[in-house]
Formats: sequence, C-alpha cells, structure tokens
Amino acid sequence: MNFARDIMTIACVSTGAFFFLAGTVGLLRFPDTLTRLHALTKADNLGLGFVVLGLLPQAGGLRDGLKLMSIWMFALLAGATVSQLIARTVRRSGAG
Amino acid sequence: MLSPALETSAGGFLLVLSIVVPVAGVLLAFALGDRYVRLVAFTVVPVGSTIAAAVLLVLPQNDGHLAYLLGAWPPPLGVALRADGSSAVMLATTAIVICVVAVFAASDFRPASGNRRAPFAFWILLLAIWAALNTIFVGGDLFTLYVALELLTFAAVPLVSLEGRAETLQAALRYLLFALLGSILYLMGTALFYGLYGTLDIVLLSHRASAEPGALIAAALMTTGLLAKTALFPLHLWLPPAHAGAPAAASAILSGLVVKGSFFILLRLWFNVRPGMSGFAAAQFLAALGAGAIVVGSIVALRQERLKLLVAYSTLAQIGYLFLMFPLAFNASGQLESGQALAGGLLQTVSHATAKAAMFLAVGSIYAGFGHDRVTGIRGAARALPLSVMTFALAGFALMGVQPGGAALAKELLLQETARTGQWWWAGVLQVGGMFTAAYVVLVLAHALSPPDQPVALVAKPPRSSGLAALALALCSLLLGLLPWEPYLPITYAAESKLFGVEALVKLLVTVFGGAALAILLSPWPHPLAFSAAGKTIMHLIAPLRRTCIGLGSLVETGDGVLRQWSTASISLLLVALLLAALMFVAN
Amino acid sequence: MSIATVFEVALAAVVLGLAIWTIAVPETYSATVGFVAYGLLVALIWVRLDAVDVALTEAAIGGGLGGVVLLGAAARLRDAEATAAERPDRFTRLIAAILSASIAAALGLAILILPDHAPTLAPVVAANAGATGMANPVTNVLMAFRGMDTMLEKVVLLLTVVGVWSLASDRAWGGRPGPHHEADPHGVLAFLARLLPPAGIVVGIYMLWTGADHPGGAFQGGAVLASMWLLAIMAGLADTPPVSSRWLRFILVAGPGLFLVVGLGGLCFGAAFLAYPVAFAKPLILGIEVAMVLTIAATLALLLAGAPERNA
Amino acid sequence: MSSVSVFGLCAAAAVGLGLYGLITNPQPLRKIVAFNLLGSGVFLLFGIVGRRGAAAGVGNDPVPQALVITGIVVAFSATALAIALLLRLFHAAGSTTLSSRAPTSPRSDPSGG
Repeated sequence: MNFARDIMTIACVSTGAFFFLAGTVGLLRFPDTLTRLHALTKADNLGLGFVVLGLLPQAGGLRDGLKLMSIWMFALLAGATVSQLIARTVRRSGAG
Repeated sequence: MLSPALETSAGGFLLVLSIVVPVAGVLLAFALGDRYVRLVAFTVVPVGSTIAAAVLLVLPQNDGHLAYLLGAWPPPLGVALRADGSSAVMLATTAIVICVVAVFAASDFRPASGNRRAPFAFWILLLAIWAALNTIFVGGDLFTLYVALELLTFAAVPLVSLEGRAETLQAALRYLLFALLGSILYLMGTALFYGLYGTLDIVLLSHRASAEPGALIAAALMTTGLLAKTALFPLHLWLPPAHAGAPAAASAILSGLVVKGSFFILLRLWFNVRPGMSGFAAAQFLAALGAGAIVVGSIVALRQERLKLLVAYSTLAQIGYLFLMFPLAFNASGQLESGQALAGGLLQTVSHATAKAAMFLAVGSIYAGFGHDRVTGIRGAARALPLSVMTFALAGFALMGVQPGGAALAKELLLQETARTGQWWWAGVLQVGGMFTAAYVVLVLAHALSPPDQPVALVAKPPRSSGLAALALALCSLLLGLLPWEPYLPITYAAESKLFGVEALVKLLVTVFGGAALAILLSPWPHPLAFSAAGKTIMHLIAPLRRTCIGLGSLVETGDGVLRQWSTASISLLLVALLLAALMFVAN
Repeated sequence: MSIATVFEVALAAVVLGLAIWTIAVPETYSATVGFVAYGLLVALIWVRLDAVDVALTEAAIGGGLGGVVLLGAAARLRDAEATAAERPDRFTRLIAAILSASIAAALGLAILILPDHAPTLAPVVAANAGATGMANPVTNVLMAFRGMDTMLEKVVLLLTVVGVWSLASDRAWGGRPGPHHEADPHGVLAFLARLLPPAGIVVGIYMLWTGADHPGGAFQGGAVLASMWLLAIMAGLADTPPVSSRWLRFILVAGPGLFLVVGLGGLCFGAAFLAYPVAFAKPLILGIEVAMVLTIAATLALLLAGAPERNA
Repeated sequence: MSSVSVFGLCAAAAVGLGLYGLITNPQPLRKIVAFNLLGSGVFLLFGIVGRRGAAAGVGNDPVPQALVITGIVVAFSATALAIALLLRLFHAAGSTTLSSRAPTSPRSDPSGG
C-alpha cells in the first residue's frame, strides 16, 4: 500500500516538475509577453496541480490534504488574476 | 564594573521604569494625536528625570550596582538590565539634556494649526531617543542593545529631515544608509558571539569569552559597526550635513546625545565583554583615528562659513577626543581596566554632551535672530543676543578645558594616565586637542564680540526661556568638575585638587593663546583683529605663514571631501574592520 | 554526497546566482525582481535549516512585503535612474571587491571553525515551556523570555511610521497616505479583492492562533492581513485612512500598548516586569498577540502606503 | 560537506555581495536592495548558529530564530523608511543622487523650507 502511494507521488511530482520546466523554458524562449504568460500559467496551473496531487497521498490526514488543495486553489486564483492584469496592460499599451 | 549577580537587586525596578516611562510617552503621544504631543512630552520629562535622579540616589546604597531580570528569567534564557556608575551618570546626563532641549523647543515646536507635522514628529522622536538611550545605558544583553541602537537610529534620522528641504533629506538618507551598514556589522558579531558562547548577556560573555579567532572577528566587526554609528573619523561622512541640517533643538540632541549611544555600547564591548582580548595595538589604532579626527575635524571646522557646520565639525573633533582614553586604560597585565582612564573618557562624554548641546542651542538662537548663521556676518551678536553669545562662550570654555569644567577634570585624569603608562604622545594630542577647541571658540567669539558696521536688525527675537535654558546647560557643563563623582566613577581627589592653582592657569593661558594663533592661521575669513591698526601690522607680518597654513587647511578640507564620498567612506569602513581584526590577531 | 546535500548545494548555488544577478544587473527594476526571487529561495533555506517560523517571516515580510516596497519604489523611480549615475571607477570597484571578499572570507572562516560542541539554549527553552503553556518554542522566546526585545521592536515599527509620516508636506498633514488607486469596479482585480480577503483573513487569524503551538505567530499572520488590506486598497475597494484618524492611531499603538500594560501588571502585582502569572500566561500572551497582529497588519500596510499625500 | 557548512558559506558570500553592492552601486535604491541582501546573509548566520545548536527535539535553537524574526522586522522597517526618504528626496530635488555637494555651501534661502 505504502509502495503504491510512493509510486503515485513520484509519478505525479515528476509530471508536475516537467510542466514547470516546460513553462520556464517557454518563459525564457517565447518571443512576446502574451505567449510567455501562456507558458507561465500553464506551468503554474498544471505543474503545481500535479505536485499537489502527488503530495496528497503523503498528507497526514484530511486537514493537511485540505490545506494542500487550498494552496493550489489560491495559486490558481492569484495566477489567473495577475495574468489577466498583465495581459490587459499589454493590450492597452499596445506592446503585444 | 557590572554586577556579576544574576538576580534582581532592590531598586532594580527603577531601570525598568527608566525605559518604560519614555516608551509609554511615545505610545500616548501617538495615540492622543497632534494637539497633545507637547503636553505628553512635558508630563513625561519630569517623571523621567525623577527616575534618573532616583537611580543616582539608589545606586551607591547598592554597592554601585543595580540589576533587574526581565520577566524574572535569569540570563542566558532571559534578558537582564544592569546599571553601574557609568550607566547612572549617563542616565542623568541624558535627562538633563532632554529637559533643557524640551524647554528650548517648547516655543519652536508648539502645535498650532497649519503646523502640526513638525511638532508631532519632534516630540515623539525626542521621547523615543530618550527611551532608546536609557535602554542602551541599562541593557545587559547585546541583542537588546542592537534593538535599542536601531530605535535610536530610527528616531534620529527623521529629526534630520524635519524641515523637508532637499539637502536635509539627502543628509538623512546618507545617515540612515551608513548607520544601517554599521548596525549590520554589529549584528554579524552578535551572531558569532552567540554561536561561540550560547549567550549574549554581557556578564556571562565576560566569563566565557576568550581570545579565539571567531571572537576576535566578531569583536572587530562589532567595533567597526559602532564606530560607523559614532562617526569616528574617517567614518564621518554622514555627520556634518546631518547635524548641521536639523533644527537647532534636534541638532543639540543628535550631537550631544545620539552619537554617545553607540559610543557607550562600544565601551561595554571593550571594557565589560572582553577586557582582556582587545589588545594594546587595536587600542592605539582607535586612539590614532581619534587623533586624526581632532586634527581634521578642527581644521575643517575653522574653515566653515556656516556656524552650524562649524559646530558639527567640532563634534567630529570632540568624538575623536573620546577615543584617546582607550590605550590609556590598560593595566600592567594587558587588561583594559575600568579605572581612571575610563572615568576620564566618560567625564569627557558627559561634558561634551552638555556643552555641545548648549552650543547648538545657542547657534540656533543666533540663526533665528540673524536669519542666517554665517560666521562673518554675526558681528554685533554679543550686543544683540547677549544670552546666546554668553551661552556659546561658556559652553566653549567648558569644552576647551577651562576650570572647573568637566573637560578640564577629564583632561587632568587622562594626562595622569599618560604619565602612568608612559605614553607621552597622547599627552601631546590631548594638549593640541584643547588648543584646537580653543581655536574655533575664539574665532566665533572674536566675530561675535566685534562691533558691527551698521546696527544689527534682528529678524526674530528668540524667547527668553529658550535662551535661559541653553545658558543653564552651558553653566552645568562648566561646573561639572565640582560635582562629587566618587560614588559613580573612580576619580581620585588628587586630580580635582590640581584643577586650581598657578600651574593650571598657565596651562589654560597656553591653550587659549595657542588656540587664538591657530584661529588666525587657519581660518580663511577676514579676521576681526585685522581692522585695528596693530592688528593690521601683525596680520601683515604673518601673511606668508598664514597663506601656507590656509593652503594646508584647504588641502585637508579637500581630503575630507574625498573621505566623505560614499564609496571612500564605506571602503574605509571595511578597511578599519580588517585592520582591527588583524591587530587583534597579532596581539593574541 | 547524499541526495539531500545535492539539493542543498544546488539551492545555495541558485541563491548565490540570484544574489549576483541582483547586484550586477544594470536595471534597478530587474534587480528588485531578482531580490524578490532571492527572498523566496532564502525562505526555502530556512526550511532546510528547520526554522519554519523564520521561513514564514522571511517569505512574508523579508521577500514578500519588503519586495513589494522595493518594486513600488523602482517603478516610481524609473526616470531617476539616469540622474544618479556616478558609478565609481574601476579601481574603486576593485578595492571594494577585494575588501568585501575579505570580510566574507573572515566570516566564512569564523563559521567553519565554530566549536564542535555548539552551545544552545534549546533545552532550557524546552524545559521552561510549561511557564507559558505554549508549545512553540520560538513564540515562547519572543513573547516571554525575550519579551523586552519584542516590545521595543514594536516601538521601532511605530517610530518608522512616525518617520515616514514626518516626510509629508505640511499641507498634506492629516491626510491619507499613498496615491489614490482607481480601478475598474467590475474588473478582475476588484473581483479578486472581493474573493480573497475573507479567506486571507481566516488564514491570517489561523497563523496567529496556530503560532502558540506550531510555526506561525503575530508577524506572519499580520503580514497576511496587511496584504489583504493592501489588495482591497489597490483594487479601489478601500482607501487608506487619514493619518489623523483616531481609531487608526489607536490600532497602531494597541500591540505595544497592551504589551506594556501587561508588563507593568507583572511589575506591580507579579514577579517582575513582563512576567506572566503561570495560570494566566497563555490567555495573556494570546491577548497581546491579538492586539499585536492588528497593529502589525496596520503598520505594515501603512509603511507600504508611504507618507500622507492627499487631503482626507 | 554538511548543510551547515554549505549554507554557512552561502551566507558569508551573500554578505560579501551585499557589501560590494552597497559600496559600488550608485543609485540609492540599489544600495537599499544590497542592504537587504546583506541583512539576509547575516540572518542566515543566526540560522546556521541555531541549526548547530539543535537539541531537545528542536531542529533549530529557538533563541537565534526569535532574534532573526525581530531582525527581519527591523530590517523591513529600515527599508520602508529609506524608501520613503528616497521618494521624498526625488520629489523635492528631482534626482536621487547621494553625492555631497550641497552641505558645505552657504544656504541661499535662510527661511528654510
């Protein structure tokens, strides 16, 4: 049972790490703000989601699990808002 | 010496009150709002002064020690407050200066409609400085002292920029940044001390500390940080603009008291934490920097056109004077001894605190009266503002070592120590320092006493209460030598008895005439003496010499300008730290 | 080398890389961004050092709010960058580099040669935890054993507010600090500012409450509350209160004030100044912390807002 | 190498970098950033000292931790005050230079500001 949990953790966290890596590469390599933003939010949402998912089996109890989930939710919320704001600024200033 | 006992002594609660009362004043003044700040301050000042007086009274009954364990937790877990004779003396000095400055500032910082910002800030900051200084004087833990030091800085910096002009803002920012650099160095040493000995309590550290490499590095870093905050030459880039830019009452506090806070911690570090490990060479180095401060500070002071800057540079020189006692305090076994040299240094500190505060207040009144403070433009001041000029004169006499001033007694003590330890060269520096002080006092008085070309029209008449308060402070400084110091500082009667007599009078005359000669030779301004016929002849005779001296002076001033650039000053700071560490390593 | 060591070396390397970037990058704005990232990674180092309380504080105040202050200033000072270009010459920089490196080397040496038997107060702190009834040793040190430092540091915060306010022009005195934020009331920021604060306030209070026994406490909770308030201000949903406001002044002194009153209670009726009677230690300390969390939140937010600029 | 040594050297290096930045960066804002870097290095020193003192089931001596928390708050206050001064200076003078020209010249406006 423990073994299965650990396998799931390793798989999910690795997937999450891959998305972070991809997002970071995108952030550094993509040509303009909007596409960079796209790469970044993908990494945040999916990468962090997988990391949290992977950590859930290791959580001590329901409370810790809920805390982990809420961290993801807050990161999603903040990430979505900030990228909205950045995108709007970009569109207004016409820097595209 | 600090009390070795790790328990609360009777009357120890006074130490708590000495901190808590001004802190409560800060909180109350802030909460009650702009209209009541001055009222709160004037309630707190007498209470706080009573506490300082009570400490003075109680201390001798407790063998000269007071201690208080905060929260009843003994160190190293808890924090102790401790007072010895030097703490009591500094507490009292601070209370006196704060009282006088409060009276002086009562009219300048009256909360009135349309002008509430400056009074609000001034009175709260004044009380905060008091709280911070008292904490420094009675704090028994190196980290508590750090917090107090930061409290002091954060209270002092806004005072500099109270008038909001661009140059004072710049001065305040430089002051803040350099002071932060200093406190970070201090904090580094604190971390190392804790890592080595598991405590920051001063008494416990003095038992545990030994001269191992880590402790030496820590001590060098802490010393340097404190030197930066005390503005010892060449780490003085922030002092002249900051002290000259603040309003008069604030300058008096900054120059008289604030720089003494970090100096006092330095004394604690050298004399209480680690009396055996500083090493003679490092002490000589400190005193050498002090000598540099005396020469450079005085020469540049003589070249200032603005009185406030002149007094600020004189502070720089006087800070140097305070450091001359370090090499004199070593006993035969190479330990720093809390003896007569330390007493002399503390007396010097007290004397400078009172005299310099009075001087800044007097200059502030002259500024307010004339609408400017150019040395060359204050002819006739003696008749127009007799009280202020008299204050300046008395404070100046006290500083240059006229009997029975505190500085005179301090100088006598230090001279005895130079004889005892055979370090004649510091005796020379002590004498020259007195002469330089005499020089800028004589210079200002010569201008103020000479008759004006046209009748003086005062811009404003400073209130009489302000003038009297400043005068009282100057008088206080001039009478310090008569006070009974024995219960607090190790001072022998032999020194006091030497204060009066033909020998002392001769010394004084030499100082004054030497000072006058220096003033004529080094001050570039047209000398008042030059307007009489005899004076003209003399000036004509010495013209080539004077030109050389003035050229030399301008060279020193240029050098000072270079040293006061940010990068030069901060490089000097690191250099001082490394040199101190190296000297301490060599000694051990 | 164990995998943990590899991770630690990598973390230290990234932190140092960011530190170098922060110092060396030409644009000030990039430097401040670098510093914020640096602060977050330093918080990770604190976790590795098993100092979670500090990690939270560093992330919330050191890198977080401190970063916000620096970023805000960098944005406002973009035009000023050119005016202050008096870069020291190469020789000066070389000397500065040598001296800084020497100090760093001395410090590194001092750390490496610390005694093998490290002195510690951890057992003493643990042994005396019963006196306060709280299990978080850091909170015990902050609130009980070294309560004086904590109280004085609150006064430092208050003085900073006085200092920042004293920089106002005489005309703006009594007015509201900081610029006025106009935001689209139906925009996404306003949406977030409505959605997040309720949850954020719960988190802040939770951090305060859990600080009694677990990592957390008044500073960390206060920083979260402050950021919630700032979010509402930036979204235009709230405004900074005028500095003459009575209740604002009251909140700003509440924390140190209550600390002082409880301390004096100990002086008059108890064992000593800042000594808590064992029976009431926990409720008293929690009471002080509740007052402190409000004070800290208000202070931090006002320090970010700056000097009074506008009439109320 | 133990984690204490790794992070200890990291802290010392941060101190060195902070000092260098504080000395050589001309803009005051950069000096403030460098000061923060320097401060975090010094705080890490405390953390390392505390980590070495792990005992009694506590992974890091709580006393240095408490000192650091106090220190971080003080450093933040310092940053806030310095930034406020800097912004006001920029507002009043139009530049943020710290070079010392002004103080020694006689004041042209005796009434002050």
